[in-house]
Amino acid sequence: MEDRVVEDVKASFPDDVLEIDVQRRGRVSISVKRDRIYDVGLFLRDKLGFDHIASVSGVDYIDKKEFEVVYHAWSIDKKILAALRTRIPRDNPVLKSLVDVWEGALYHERETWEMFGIKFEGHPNLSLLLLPEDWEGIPPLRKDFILPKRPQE
Amino acid sequence: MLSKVRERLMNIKFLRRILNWGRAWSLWSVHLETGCCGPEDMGRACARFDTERFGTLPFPTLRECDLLFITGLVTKKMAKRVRMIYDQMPDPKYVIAIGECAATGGFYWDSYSVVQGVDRVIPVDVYVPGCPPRPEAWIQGIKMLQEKIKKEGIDEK
Amino acid sequence: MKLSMGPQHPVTSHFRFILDVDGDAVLNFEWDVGYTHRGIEKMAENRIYIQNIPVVERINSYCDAIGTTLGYVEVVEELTGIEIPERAKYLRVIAAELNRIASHLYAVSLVGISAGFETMLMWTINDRELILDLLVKLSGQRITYTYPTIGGVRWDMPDGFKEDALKRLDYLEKRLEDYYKMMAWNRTFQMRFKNVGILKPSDAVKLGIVGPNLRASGVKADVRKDEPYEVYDRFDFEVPTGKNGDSFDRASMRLKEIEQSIVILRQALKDIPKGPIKGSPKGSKIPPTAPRGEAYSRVESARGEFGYYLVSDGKSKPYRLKISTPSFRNLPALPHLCRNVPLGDIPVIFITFDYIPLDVDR
Amino acid sequence: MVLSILRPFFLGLYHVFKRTFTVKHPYETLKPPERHRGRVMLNMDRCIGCNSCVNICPNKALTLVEFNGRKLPQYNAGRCCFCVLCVDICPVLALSMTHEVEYSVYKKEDHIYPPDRFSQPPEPIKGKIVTVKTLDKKFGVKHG
Repeated sequence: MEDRVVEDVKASFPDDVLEIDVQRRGRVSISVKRDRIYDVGLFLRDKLGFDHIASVSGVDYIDKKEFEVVYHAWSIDKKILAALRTRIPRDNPVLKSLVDVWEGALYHERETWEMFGIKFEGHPNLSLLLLPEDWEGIPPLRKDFILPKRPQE
Repeated sequence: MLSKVRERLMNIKFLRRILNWGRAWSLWSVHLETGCCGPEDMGRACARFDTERFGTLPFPTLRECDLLFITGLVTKKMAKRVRMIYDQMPDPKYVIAIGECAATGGFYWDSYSVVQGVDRVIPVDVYVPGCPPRPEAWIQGIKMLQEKIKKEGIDEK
Repeated sequence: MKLSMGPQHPVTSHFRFILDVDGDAVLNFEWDVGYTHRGIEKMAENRIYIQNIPVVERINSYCDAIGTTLGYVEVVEELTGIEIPERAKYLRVIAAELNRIASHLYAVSLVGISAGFETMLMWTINDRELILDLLVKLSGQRITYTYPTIGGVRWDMPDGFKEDALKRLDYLEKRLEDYYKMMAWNRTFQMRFKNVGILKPSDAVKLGIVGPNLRASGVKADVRKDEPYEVYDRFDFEVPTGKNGDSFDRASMRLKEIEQSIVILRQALKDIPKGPIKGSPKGSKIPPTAPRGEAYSRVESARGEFGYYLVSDGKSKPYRLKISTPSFRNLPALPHLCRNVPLGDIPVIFITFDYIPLDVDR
Repeated sequence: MVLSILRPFFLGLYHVFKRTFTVKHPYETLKPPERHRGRVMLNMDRCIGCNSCVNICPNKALTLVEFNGRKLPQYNAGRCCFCVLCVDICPVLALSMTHEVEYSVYKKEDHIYPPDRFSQPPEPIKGKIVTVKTLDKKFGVKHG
C-alpha cells in the first residue's frame, strides 16, 4: 500500500519530489520543492485520498538557515499517514497556503505563523491565536528565542 | 454619617464577631477556571466532598460572590481578565490560590507566557499546594480562610 | 452587534467567543483562544526526555492524562527502539481505558449541566469519583498520574485491584442504564439536543474533526482499530458511530464509548499476563538519548486523536516536539456550525464537542 | 411520550431516598492508598547529597543547601508537582512520599521546607478513616 503511494507520487511529479520514502508501516514521507507543494497536496487529497489533515508543524533548522514545514495528512481508507514537507529559507519565510486543499489546516497554519513567523500566502486570517494580544518580539518557537532563566529563591 | 455609625458599630467586638461569622460561612465562589485544577473544582463541589457544607457554592454571577479560586496557572493573557474580575467583585473579597502554578508558576518557570505566581496580579489570602490539590486540601484551604476572616477587625491581645 | 462570551462564563470556561448577532440569530462565530497558552512545545525543548512526561501531561491533565502521556511515551519509544514488556502494555491499556471512562463521565456531566440537568452532573461526577479511586490506587494521584514511562509503566497493579475494578465496573454498567433513562431516552433532553448543530460526515472529514465527534457524524475512524498501538488488536470491541451527527449523537456517543471501554477493561483484566513492568530497570530511571531522526505517533485519547511529532538531533533533549491535540483539531467545527443558529444553541453545540481549553492552547 | 418524561422524574425522586455519597471530610477521611502522592519526605540519615533529585526535578522544587555541614536538599512545596521522579531516581532511597496533602499556608514563604522540616514525618490523619464499603445500585454507595 505504502509503495503504491510512493510510485504514484513519483510518476506524477518526477522532477519536483526531492525525496520520498516509507519510514515504517503506515508512514510515508514526501519532500517536495517549495513552489510545488500546493499541487502535490492537491494530488494527495484528490487522487490518493489523504483527506484528513493531522497537523502542520514548523521546524527551525538554524544551522542551515532554513525552516521546514511539515503537513501530516491521514488517509481514512488507506490508513496511511503522509508527511508532506518542504524547506524554505529563514530570511524569506513565505509559503503558499494549503487551506484550499485541507480546510482543517486553517488554525494549524495560523499557529505556525505566530510561532515561527512563516507567512502563508492566501491564508484568510493570519492574526495572533494563542499568544497575548500585546505580544512583541521574535516568534517564540524559533531557536534564537531565549527562555527565562532558572528561578532563584 | 451612615458610614460613621457603621464604623462605630463594627468596633463593638460582639457585633464584629457576628459579622465575621456570617461572612466566613457564606463564601460563594466565582466560576472562573484558569488552569488544570478545573476538574477538581467540580470534584470538591459535587456530592463526595461537597464544600457547600462550608458555605462555598460555585455561582455563575461574580457580582454576588466573595471568593475567587485561582485554579492553577495564570497566563499573561488571562492575568488581565483575572484582575478585571477581581475588581468587579464586591468587597469584602478573598482569593485562594490553588495548586503550585498559582503560587509560584510551578512547572512553567521557563515559560514565556505564564505569570510566575498570581500574587503579582491580585492579593492572595491562602495558598493551597498540590498539582492539583486533593479535595481535602481544598477543604483545608477554605477552613483556613474562614479562620482568617473570623479574626478580621478584632485586635488580638 | 458584536457579543463577547467568556472567559468568565459557566459554559465557556477558558474560552472567549466573539459572536456577530442579529437579534437572536448568530451570524458569525469567532474563537478567541489562548487564555491558557503555556508554550509547552518550547518548554519541551528545554527539558530532557523523562522530564517531559509530566510536562506534556499537563496539556490534557484536565481529564485524559494517560492518553496524553501515552502518545509522548510511544513516540520516544519508537525513536529510541525501547521494547516494553507485555504486562506493561496491558497495564497501559487498563489505565487508559479507566481514564477514558472518567473523562467521558466528565463530558456527560457538562452536557447535563448545560441543559439544566443538575442531577446528571451529580451522578456522573459521583461515579467518576469511583473510577478515580481505582486510578489513585494504581498511580497515587487523582488527575495527573504520570503513569506510563519510557520503557513501561511506573507501578504494578496493587493487590486486590482486579476484584475492586471488576466490582466497580459492574456497578457502572448498571448505572449506565440510569443515565440512558435520565438523559438519552428522555424526551425533554432529546427535544433540546436533536437536530441541533448537524455536522455532515463529508464536512467533518474536510475540517479535520477527530475522535467521538467524527464518529458521531458516521465516519468510522478510531486509532485503536486503524493503527492498533499497545495491545488493542487483541481485544474484541466495537467502534460506535452515530447516524445524524447532531448534538444528541455526540452527547450519547460518550455513553456508548463508556460501554465499549468496560468491554475492553473486562478482557484486559482477564488476560493480563504476569511478568516485569519495565523493559529494563535502567531504561526507566536514566533518561534515554534518542538517536537522530523523527517519528510521529498517534494515540486515541478520550477526546480524539493525539499526534506527537518528534524531531531529534541526537542529544538528550528533543529538538522539536509538535503536539497535535484533538481539541485544537476540532476548532474549525464551531465557526462552521454556528452560522444562522439561535444564540441559545451555542452552549449546546459547544459543550457536545467537549473542548478542553488547555488542550487547545498547549 | 409522557412516560419518557415521567420516568426520569420518578428516577430522580427515587434517588432522594438513597444513601448519601458524601464523605464528611474533617470527621471522616478517605483512606490514602499505599502509593498516595502527598508531600515528599527526606530521610536525612540516608541522603548523600548526590544532586540527582535536584537535576531530575522538572519544576526546580528542590535545591541543595548547606545544613549542619552537609549538603542536603531543600524542598519547596509551592513548586512541587508530585511527579515523584525524584523518589524514583534517588540511588539510596532517601526520599519517600507521604499521605500528607493538607499543608496550606497564608504566606508563600512558608512553603519552603529546609532539610530539618523536610525530614519530619507527617501528622497522623485526624478523622475516621473510611473506604467505599458497599456498591449497590439499589441502595447507593456506602462509605465506612
